[in-house]
Amino acid sequence: MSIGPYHYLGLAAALFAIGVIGVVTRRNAIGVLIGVELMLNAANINLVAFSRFSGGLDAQIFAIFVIVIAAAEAAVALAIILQLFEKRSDVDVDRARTLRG
Amino acid sequence: MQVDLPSYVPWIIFAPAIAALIQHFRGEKLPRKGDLVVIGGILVSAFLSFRLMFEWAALEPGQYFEQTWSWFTLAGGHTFTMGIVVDGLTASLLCVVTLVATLVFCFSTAYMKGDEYYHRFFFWLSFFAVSMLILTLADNLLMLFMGWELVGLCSYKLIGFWSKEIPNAEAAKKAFITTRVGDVGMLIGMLILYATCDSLSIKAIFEGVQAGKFAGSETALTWAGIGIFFGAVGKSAQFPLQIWLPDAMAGPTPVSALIHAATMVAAGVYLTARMFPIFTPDALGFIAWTGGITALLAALVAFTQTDIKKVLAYSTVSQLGYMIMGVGVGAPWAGMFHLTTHAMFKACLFLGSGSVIHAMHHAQDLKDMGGLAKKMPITFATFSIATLALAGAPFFSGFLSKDAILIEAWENGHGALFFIGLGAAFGTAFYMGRLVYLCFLGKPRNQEKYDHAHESPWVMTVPLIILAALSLSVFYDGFADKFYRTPAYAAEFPITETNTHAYWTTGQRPDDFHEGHGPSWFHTVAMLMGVIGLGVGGAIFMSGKRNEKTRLLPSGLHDLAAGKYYMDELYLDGFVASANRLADGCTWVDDNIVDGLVNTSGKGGLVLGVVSADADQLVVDGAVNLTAAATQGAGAVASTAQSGRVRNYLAAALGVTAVAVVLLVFVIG
Amino acid sequence: MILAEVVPLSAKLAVLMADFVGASPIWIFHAIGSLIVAVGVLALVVTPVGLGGVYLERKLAGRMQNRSGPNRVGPYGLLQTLADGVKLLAKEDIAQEGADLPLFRMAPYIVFLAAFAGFVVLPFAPGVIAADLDVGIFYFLALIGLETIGIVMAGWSSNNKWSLLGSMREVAQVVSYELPLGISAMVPVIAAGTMSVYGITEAQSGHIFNWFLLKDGYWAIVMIPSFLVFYVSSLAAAKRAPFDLPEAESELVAGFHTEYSGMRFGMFFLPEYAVMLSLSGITTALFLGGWHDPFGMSGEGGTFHNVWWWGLIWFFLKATILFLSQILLRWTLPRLRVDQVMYLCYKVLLPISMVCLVVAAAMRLI
Amino acid sequence: MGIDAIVWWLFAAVSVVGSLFAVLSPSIVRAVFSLLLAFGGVAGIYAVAGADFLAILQIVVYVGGVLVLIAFGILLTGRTAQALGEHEVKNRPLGILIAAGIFIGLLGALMKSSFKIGGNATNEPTTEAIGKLLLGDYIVAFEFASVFLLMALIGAAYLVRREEA
Repeated sequence: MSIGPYHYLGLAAALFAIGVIGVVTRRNAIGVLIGVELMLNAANINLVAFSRFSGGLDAQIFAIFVIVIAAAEAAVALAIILQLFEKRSDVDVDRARTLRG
Repeated sequence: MQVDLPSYVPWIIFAPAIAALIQHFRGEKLPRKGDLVVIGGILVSAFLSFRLMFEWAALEPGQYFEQTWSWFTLAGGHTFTMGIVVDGLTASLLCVVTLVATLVFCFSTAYMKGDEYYHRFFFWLSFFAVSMLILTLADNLLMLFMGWELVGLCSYKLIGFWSKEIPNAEAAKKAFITTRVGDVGMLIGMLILYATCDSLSIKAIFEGVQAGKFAGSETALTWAGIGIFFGAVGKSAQFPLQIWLPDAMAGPTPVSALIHAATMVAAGVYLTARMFPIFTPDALGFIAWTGGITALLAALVAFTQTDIKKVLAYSTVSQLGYMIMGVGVGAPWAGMFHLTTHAMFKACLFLGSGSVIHAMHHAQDLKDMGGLAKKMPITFATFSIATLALAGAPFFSGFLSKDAILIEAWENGHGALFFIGLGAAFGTAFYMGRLVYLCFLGKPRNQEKYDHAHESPWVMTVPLIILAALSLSVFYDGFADKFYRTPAYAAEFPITETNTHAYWTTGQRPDDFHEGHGPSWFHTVAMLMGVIGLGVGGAIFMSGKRNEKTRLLPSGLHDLAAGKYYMDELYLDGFVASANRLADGCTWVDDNIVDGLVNTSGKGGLVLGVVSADADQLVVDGAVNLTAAATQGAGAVASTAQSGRVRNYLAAALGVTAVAVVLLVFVIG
Repeated sequence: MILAEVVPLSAKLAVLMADFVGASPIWIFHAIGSLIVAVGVLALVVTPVGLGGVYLERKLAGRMQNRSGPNRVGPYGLLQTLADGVKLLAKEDIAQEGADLPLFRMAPYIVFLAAFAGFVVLPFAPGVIAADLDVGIFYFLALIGLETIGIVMAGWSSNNKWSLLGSMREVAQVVSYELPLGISAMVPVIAAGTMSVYGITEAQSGHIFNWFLLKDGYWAIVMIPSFLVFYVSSLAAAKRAPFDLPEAESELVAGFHTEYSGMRFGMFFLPEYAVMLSLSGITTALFLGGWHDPFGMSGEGGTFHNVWWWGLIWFFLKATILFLSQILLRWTLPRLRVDQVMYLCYKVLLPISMVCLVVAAAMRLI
Repeated sequence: MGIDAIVWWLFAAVSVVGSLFAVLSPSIVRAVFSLLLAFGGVAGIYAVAGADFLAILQIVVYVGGVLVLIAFGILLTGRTAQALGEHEVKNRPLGILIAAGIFIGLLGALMKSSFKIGGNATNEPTTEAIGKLLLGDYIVAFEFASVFLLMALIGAAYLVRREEA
C-alpha cells in the first residue's frame, strides 16, 4: 500500500488531537505552548501533503509562513509567560484566574 | 439677465476671513502683531472688488452676476439657499467698503500704535470687513441678516474696544441694544415676507410680490416694508433710534470712520434700496418722512456740540437721513449715490478728525483747538475739501448727490420734504463752517496743546489725500447713471401696482429728467445754501469773540437740541424704568404667589411621601429585593462556569468544536 | 578510493541500491547511502583525527607551558590518547542519585551523533563527500543546535547545580552565536549561489584569488570580516576558549559533564575535538577554497584537476591550520565573562555580519 | 509495501509517540525533549514527502525554539515539584475525550471526502524553487512576514522589560 494523502491527513489529525490533549490538560504554561506547537505542526503536515499531491510548491511556502508565525507566537507567548512568572512566581495557568466571574 | 459668477468672487470674502483667522490665532506672535496680514487680506479683497466692478461694468445693461448654492433644508421641504448677487448696488458698495476699509486699516497702523490689544483690534477690523462683505454680496435676506448681525457684533466689540473705561462699555451696550430694537422690526418684516412668499431669497420675494401674492392684503406688504425699514432705522441711526450713533464715537476714531460713517450705517440705506421694489407708497411715505425728520433734527443738534467727533457724528446721522429720504421719495439711486459720495468725504472727515485728535494727544473737545491749520496743513486741506463736499459746494461730489435727492423730492411731489432738505443742507453747511473755523482757524485756545501738535505720519495723511481726492466731482461723472440708474437685478421685476416708480424698476429714465432740468432756480438755491451756510458759519466766529460755547439757536431750541431732544432720558425713564418696575412686580408675584403655591404643594407632597414610604418599603422593596436575590443566586450558579482559567475556556471551546465536528460529519453529513 | 567521475559517495551508493531494489523515490536511497557513508567516514576519518587532535592539543599545551606533554606511552607519547580511551572504557559508569536516568543516559549519544553527523556534508576532496545535501550549510547549523540539546539534556538530568548552570550558559551562548554564525555563512552562499557546501567549494575553483576570502580582490571587503565573524562564532559554538563558559573548570567544576564518568565522559570528550575539526573544515570550505590549492593546479584544466588525493592534502592542510589556531587561542586567551560574551555577540559580531550580508547581496545584484 | 512506505510509517510512529510523550509526560523538561522527538519525526515526514528544505527548516527553527523552551521550562520551574510533574496534569479524561472526538470527527471527514491527486510527485531538491517563489510571487508576503516577526520580537522585548525604578 503506497502512501497517499489520506495517510498524511490522518497523521495530521492524530497530531492535532494529541495537541488538543496537551492544551486542555496541562497546567504549566509551557506545556500548553507545546500543545499549540503540535497543532501548528499538524497543520503544516497537511500543507506539505497537499504540496506533494498537487505538484506545486505554494503549499510549502505557506508552511514556511506558518513556521514564521509559530516562531513569533512562541516569542510573544514566552514573553507573556515570563511576565506571569514575575507577577505570580509560577507558570501555572490555573492560578492565573483574574478573569474569574 | 443672469450671468454666471466669476470664480474668484468668493475670495472677496475668503481673503479677509483667512486673514482674520490667522490674526485671531497667531496675531499676537506675528511680526508687527499681524497688521500686515490683515491689510494684505483686505488688499486682495479690494483688488478683486475693483476687478469685479469693472467686469460688471463691461456687461450689457440689465445683466448681473448671480450664483446660488443650496444651504440647508428644514423639515417640511423649506430649502434655504445661499448665494451671491452682483449688480450695480453690490459692485459699488463693495468697492466703497473695501477701499475705505483698506485706507482705514492703513490709517489704524499709526493711530493705534502701541495699544495693548493692537492685534485684537485688527482682528475685529478684519472680521468686520468679512461681515460687511457677506451682507453686501448676499442674495437672500437670511444671509444678509447674518452679515447684518455680525457687523453689529463687530461694531459692539470695536465701540467698546477700550472697555476698561465704563462709558465706552456703556456706549457699546447702548449701540448693540438699540440696533437690536430695529432688528426685531426687520425680523418681523422678514417673517411676513417668508410667510407669504415661502422664501427669503430676494429674487423669490420680488417674484412673489410681482405675482400678486400680496393681492388683497397690501397692508401686510406695507407692514413688511416698514418692518424691513425698521432694521435700517436701527442700523442707520434714524429717528427715533439715532441715539446710539453719537455715543458710538467712544470707539477709536478709525472705527468711527469705517463703521459709523462710511459702511455699516450705510447698510441700512443699502437694505432699503435693495428691497425697494416691495415698498408700497404708504411705506415709502413713512420712509421719506423718517429720513427728512432725522436729517433736520440731527443737523440742529450738531449746532450745539463741542466735541469734534460728536459734530461729525450728528452730521452723519443727518446725511443718513438724507439718503433714507432719497429712497423714500422714490429715488433709491440718489440715496445710494449719496451713500457712495458721503462714504468718501465722511471717511475723510473722520480720519481728519482722527489725525487732529492724534496730534492733540487724544483731546477731542473744540475748546482745546483752534489755529491748527498752520501746524497741520495736509489735514487742514483735506478736511476743508471734504467739508466743501459735504456742504454741497460746486465741483465737489456732495453737490451732485445731495442735489439729486432734493430734486427728486421736488419732482416726485414731496414739496415739504424738499424744503426740509433744503433747510438741513443749509444747516449742514453752517455747522461745518463752524467746525472748520473753530478747529483750524482763528487763534489757538489751548496754547500748551497747540505747541505740542504736529502733522501726522504719512500712513495717516496718504489715506486722507486719497479720500479727499475722491471727494471731487470729476470722479462721479456718469457714475450714478451707470451704477444706480441702469436697471439690473430689480429690473427683472417689471412695474406692479404697488410700485409706481417706473424708472427704477423698468430702467427707463423719464424723458423729462435730465441733468440741469428741474426748476430753473433750483441749482442756484442749492448752491447758495451751501456757500451761504459755510460763509455765515465762518463769519460768526471771525471776530474771535465767540467760541464753541456760543449759543447759535434760540434759547429753548438750543437746550432741546443740546439735550438731544431728551430722548435718552425718555428711553431711560420711560422704557427702561417701566421695564424695571415690571420686573420688580414680576419678582413680587414670583416670590409670594408662585412660591407660595409651590411650597404648599411641597408640604402636601411631604405628607403623601411619608405615607407612601411605608407602603414602598413593604411591598415594592420586597419585590425588588426578591428579584435581586434571585438574580444573585442565578449569577452565583452561572459564575462557576466563569472560572477565570483560560484553559477551561479553551477546553470548552475545543469540546464544542469536537461535538460540532462529530455531529457535522456523522449525523448531518 | 579513486573515483572515475566526480560523484558524491552517497549518491553512488544510492544509485546502486535503487538498481538493486528497483522501486520508490530515489531520495530514500540517498538518505540511506548518506547514513552508510557517514558511518564509514566516522570509522575511517573522524575517530583517528579526533584522537590525533587530542594528542596535538596536549603536546602544544605542554610546549606553551614550558613542559613536554605526553611522552611516555609509545613514541613521543603518541599512544597516550589511545591509552586514555582504553582506561575510560574500563571505568565504572556512575549515575548520580536523583538523576533523570533516561535523559542522563541518552544525552552523550545525542552529542556524539550530532558532532559526527556534521562531517556528512564536508567536502574533503573532489567527489569525496558523504552526502552533497542541497541545504548543506543549513544542515550543519541545525546540527550545532542539536548538539546543544544533548548538552542541556546532560546538564539538567545530572541533578547537579553546576551542571545545570553550565548547560544554561551553553543554551544562551549557542542561541546567541548561531545568529552571527549563520548570517556570516550566508555571505559565501550569496557569492556562490548555492547552499550546498560542495557547490560552494566548486565555486572557488582555481588559484588563491578565486577563494572566497580574497575573491577577485574586492569581494574581500565583505569576505574578510565575514570570515573573522564566522571564525569567532565557531569558537563559541564549539565552546572553545575564550568561550568555554559552559565547562569553565575554575567556576563550575566541569560544567555540564561533571557527573559523567567512564565511556560516557569519553563520548563528551571526543565530540569536542570532532566539532572543532568539522568547524575548521566548514570554514575552509566556505572561505578558504576547500580542497583547492593556491596555485590553480586543481582548477579547470590544471594538472591535478579532480584528483582526489591532491584535494585531500590541501583540505586537511588548511583545516589543520585552523584547528591549531583554535588550540593556540585556547592556551593564550583568558576566559570572557558572561556579559562580555553577550556584548561581543550582539553588539559587535551581529552588526558586522548583518552589514556584510547586505553589502554582499548588493554586490551580487550589481 | 515499498521502502518509502516503511520509512514513512517509521517517521509517523516517531512523531506520534514523541507527541504523545510530550503531552502526557508529567515532567515538563521531558515533555520538551519528547516534543523535539516529535518534531524530528515530522521533519522526516516532510523529507519523505519531498520537502527537503522544509524538513531542514523544521529542525533548525524548532531545535532553537525547543532549546529556548527548555531554558524557560527549567528557569521558571527549577527542579521543583512542578518540574518533576506533581499535580501537573488535570482533567486528563476530559482532554482525551475531547481529543478523541476531534480525531474521530476529522477522520470521518477525511473518509467522506475524496482528494484529486494531480501533478507528479517528484523528489527534486526544492530549495532553489522555494527561494525563487519566496522572492518572486510571494515577495510581499515574505516582506510582511519579516516585518511581522520584527513586530513580534519588539512586542516580546517590551513585554519582558523590567520596570525602571
